[in-house]
Amino acid sequence: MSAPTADRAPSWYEASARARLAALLDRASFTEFLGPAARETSPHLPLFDLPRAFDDGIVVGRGTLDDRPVLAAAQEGRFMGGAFGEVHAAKLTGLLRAAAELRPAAVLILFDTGGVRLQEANAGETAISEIMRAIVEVRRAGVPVVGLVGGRAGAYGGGGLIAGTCARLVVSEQGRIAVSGPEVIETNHGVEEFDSKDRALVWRTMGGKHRALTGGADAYAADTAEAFRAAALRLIDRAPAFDLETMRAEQARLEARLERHGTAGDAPDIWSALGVPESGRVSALGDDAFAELLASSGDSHDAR
Amino acid sequence: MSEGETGPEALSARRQAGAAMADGKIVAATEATALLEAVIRPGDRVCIEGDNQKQADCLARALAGCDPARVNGLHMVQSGVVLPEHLDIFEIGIADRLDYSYSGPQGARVARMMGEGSLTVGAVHTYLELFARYFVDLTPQVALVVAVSADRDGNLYTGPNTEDTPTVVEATAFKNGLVVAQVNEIVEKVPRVDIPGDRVHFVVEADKPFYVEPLFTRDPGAVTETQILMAMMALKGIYGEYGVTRLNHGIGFGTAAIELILPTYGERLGLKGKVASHWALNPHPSLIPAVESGWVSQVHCFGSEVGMEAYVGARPDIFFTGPDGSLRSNRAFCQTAGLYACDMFIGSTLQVDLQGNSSTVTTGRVAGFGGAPNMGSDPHGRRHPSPAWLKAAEEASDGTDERLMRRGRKLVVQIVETFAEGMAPTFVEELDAVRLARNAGLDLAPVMIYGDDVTHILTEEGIANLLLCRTAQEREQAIRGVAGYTEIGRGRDRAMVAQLRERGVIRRPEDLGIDVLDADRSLLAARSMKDLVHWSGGLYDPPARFRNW
Amino acid sequence: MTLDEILASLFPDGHDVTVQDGLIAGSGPLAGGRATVIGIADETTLGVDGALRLAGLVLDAAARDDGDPILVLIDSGSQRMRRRDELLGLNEYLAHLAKALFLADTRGHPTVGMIYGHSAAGAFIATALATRVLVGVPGANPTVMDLTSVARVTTLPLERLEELAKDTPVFAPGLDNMVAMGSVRAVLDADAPLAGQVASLLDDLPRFDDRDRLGAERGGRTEAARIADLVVEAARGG
Amino acid sequence: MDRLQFSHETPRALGGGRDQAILGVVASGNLEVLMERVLEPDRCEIEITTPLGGYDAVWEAVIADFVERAAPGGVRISINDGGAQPDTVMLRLLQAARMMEGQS
Repeated sequence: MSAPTADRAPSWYEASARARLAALLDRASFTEFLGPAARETSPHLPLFDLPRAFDDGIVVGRGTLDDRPVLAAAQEGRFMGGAFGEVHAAKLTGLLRAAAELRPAAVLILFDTGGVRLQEANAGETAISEIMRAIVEVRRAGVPVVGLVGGRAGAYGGGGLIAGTCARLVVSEQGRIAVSGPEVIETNHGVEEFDSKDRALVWRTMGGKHRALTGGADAYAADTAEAFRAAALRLIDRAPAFDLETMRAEQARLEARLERHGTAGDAPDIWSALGVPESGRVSALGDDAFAELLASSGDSHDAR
Repeated sequence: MSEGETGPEALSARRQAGAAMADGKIVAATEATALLEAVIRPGDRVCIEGDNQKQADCLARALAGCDPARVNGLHMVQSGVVLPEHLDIFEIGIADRLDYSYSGPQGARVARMMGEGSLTVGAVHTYLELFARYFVDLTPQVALVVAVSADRDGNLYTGPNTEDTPTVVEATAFKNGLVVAQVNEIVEKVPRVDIPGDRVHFVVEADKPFYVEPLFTRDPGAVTETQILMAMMALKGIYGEYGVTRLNHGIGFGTAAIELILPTYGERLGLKGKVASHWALNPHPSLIPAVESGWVSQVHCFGSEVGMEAYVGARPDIFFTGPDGSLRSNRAFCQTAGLYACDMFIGSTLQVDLQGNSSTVTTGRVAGFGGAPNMGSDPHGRRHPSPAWLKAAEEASDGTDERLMRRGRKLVVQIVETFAEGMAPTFVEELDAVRLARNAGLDLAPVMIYGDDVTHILTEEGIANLLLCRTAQEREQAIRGVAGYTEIGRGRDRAMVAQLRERGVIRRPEDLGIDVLDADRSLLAARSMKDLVHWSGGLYDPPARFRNW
Repeated sequence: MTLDEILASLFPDGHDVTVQDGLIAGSGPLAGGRATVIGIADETTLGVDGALRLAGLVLDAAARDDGDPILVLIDSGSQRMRRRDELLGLNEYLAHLAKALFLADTRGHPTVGMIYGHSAAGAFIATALATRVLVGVPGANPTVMDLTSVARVTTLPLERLEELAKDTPVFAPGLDNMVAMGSVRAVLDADAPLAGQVASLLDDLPRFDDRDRLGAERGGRTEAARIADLVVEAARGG
Repeated sequence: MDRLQFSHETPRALGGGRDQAILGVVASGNLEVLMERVLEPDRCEIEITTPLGGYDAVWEAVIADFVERAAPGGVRISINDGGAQPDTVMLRLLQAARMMEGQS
């Protein structure tokens, strides 16, 4: 194990939405659309006596990645858990509709969300569907949509479904992708079903390493903007088309997963079945060691 | 109390009564309540082991299960009131009097029960003070202690969490008292004898391993920029200024931030080897980067910390370890070390008044103090000099005294943010503790650290050096001058505060050459729990609730 | 309306639609072709197994060149909130089902959703909301979040939320509110034959996703379309 | 939600070349600060939305100290507060001012 040093690159997990975009894209290349000065805030939060954010928790705009034009969106997981409210979601929908028309080299979605904002639940839920449909349209136009998951809030609820609609996904160890949150499962089916306070359990069930190993994500990145950038660059040229062939392959991929792992009790059982040696140690592996492991094992994930 | 209950005959009567439940010394967990009903007599003084860390939880449950018709009127003497059972026994009528030291999680219930009269508290002590009374006027007739394992002769292995056990057993067993130990397992041969078997009369094999609270684990991910700023001020304005090598830290995020910037900011200040090398401290995970960067020479511990076992075992050059390879902690010795051998205590509190008195007791919550009042006091029995100790005294002197007759001063630093969560001001006109004492008719307000022991108050606004204050008025304005935007702070005499600042009594970040905007999380040698694991070479194994991997 | 009543009204000449483990599957003659029918009955929750089975049926239909429509009938719970489903990657399974429906639609198989009972959360997004046009049957009660749960999470008193719910379609449960959002295009007439009503829907399909526009017109979701347009405009400029 | 407004005269304009800066996030114990260079160079206006009522005097004192320290002339400052403590407010204001003073 390499000795840690005191001076390291900033953490993706800790960074703000704006800081992530600034570090991910080419230096000073980002231009925000409908920025904070436009003050397009949620009209609904005041009904609940909740404070608003000038950008409603999402930053959208254009920039370049290795000199290629991209459209990008970043959610701010610390504001209302990065949840999809009406304005927040519409900014992403608009960005995607623009992408279908303008055909940039890629669309990058920097997830950091607990799902639908429940104070605006009907608008948020409908918008999840609008976003998913818009992603499909972008992909049909031949533009890869790449999701990056490594924020505090992960990609939960509708965010998990949107992630599953992207052509490619990058995830870090800290990143979580799921539909139902640990607390929700525990509330509905008891602590025996899922102990939400057992964070090791949370991460091995929903976390980045598990998703990367089982094909729920296509690339694994260390917790830095540099690593996410490198992974995004690798993936945008290898995004699958959105067509019958891809969808049939995904059907086969997901069927195989159910068949192979449908009775697994816990993540390490699945990892063992995937040929991971010492699966009990996966959680403890450093980023480099895990990337090596991933290169030699793990499930196929081409079709999505 | 009759003499008979404290004499040797009483002990043999208790042992005989308990023998029916035992196979030799060994008692099954299912028989624990029956055992306690047999050996404990009404009115006994009983010590149940448990502090802010490990708990004799199986025996606590067994005691709470006793029939109050048989076991009643107990006087409980114990370090910590932590488990619900510790208070249940007062509600059921098994016990009626309590002398203790710490009650973190049960603080609110203690306050309520005191108010209702269902609980009579003798006093809230510091740990060392309570231990002392075990040997003078609060000697237990029965002690219920906890260890990792025992052999059939009753030899106990306490593992890294030795903590209070030797003290409690010493006070009980050598004064005709009966000692019952709960252990996780009975073994052929214990890895290390922490308590000799002839001091242990019964051993209960617990139904599950005893509980230990990871009280000293602070997630670096939750350290704020304000805490980092305060840590920078502490290092530059106090550690460096006085050359503090021997010290104790409290458990708050403020001191965790200091530990985490030693290898970064401390290094930059050139303080490595000059400060913070010898510690009376639990094995804080947040100290790992400093240990690994060569800052720390040695650490003696009150107790252990969950998940630190393998790491501590791998660093016998730093920590006190036994031949079995695990930590040997001892609360009484470490408290003594903190009192007499340390030049500085730095820790947090909930309220500070205009004289600098502090307390963690707030309305509706009697938390107790643990070791802080002992750590945070100037020991008049100290006789050995050190540069930091002498410099502090020199600052406090007006220069007219005889230098060779000058007693040194321990540095006692309160590191507090001016507002706590929910905008509760830290600085107040009157401590809630005083109000509580008045309302409850107590003889003494539960003050954690008295103002005359405090040498520095450090907030995000600056450092108030109380050693340099010459009058009560200066002292009050020095405190107001770092009290930020609290009412106390806004009530400052601006002119006088400016004067104090000129004299260096108050020092702002800029006076110390610290740019507020440099207080950044990138200064933390570890920013996450995972970073700490990396620093430890994979040896630190944090509890599940602190993980995000 | 019950599922049987709906099927009878949709396919007066008969059908082969069955329900197994809460999943609806089959087909029936509709608008001159043969509609594929999938769906969820009896407020069943949707987990990995169900989502994959339904997606398989949709992809089979999508592969054909007949241009026949796909009907999605929904009376579901939410997504299945179980450890096993999340371990296996429920988000991928639900997204896969939604994508299958989108794909079928782009391949000339118009997708029509019909909510006739309950639905919520991930199950709703993966099925009914993933159709080209979604309609409701009177009595349907989609619930994104029930008010008790909202009260628990927001710590606002239930009475206050019930009061708010009366004129705040953006969060309150119920079919009318989803109509106001634009996500449910219309509520069908339970007394008229459904076959004809669905046939006219198929004759007049929206050509793009206009749900935000409908929401604005209906006053239930006033911001979404405007904001999306502003972003598109900004992206075009410069 | 409480809304507070303050207006200050400043001896000079805030330096630097940026027209706008946004910093911080609306979260528990935190806040976001938006600065826009849109006013006369000797004016500074501040608008605050906060969920915690009853701290007007604290806000007034913090803002006055900040204006004295940074002389943010020409800048309109808008704050969405998530219940931040005064030191955090001051820190964000100083950080935002430093951002404005940077290159455009």
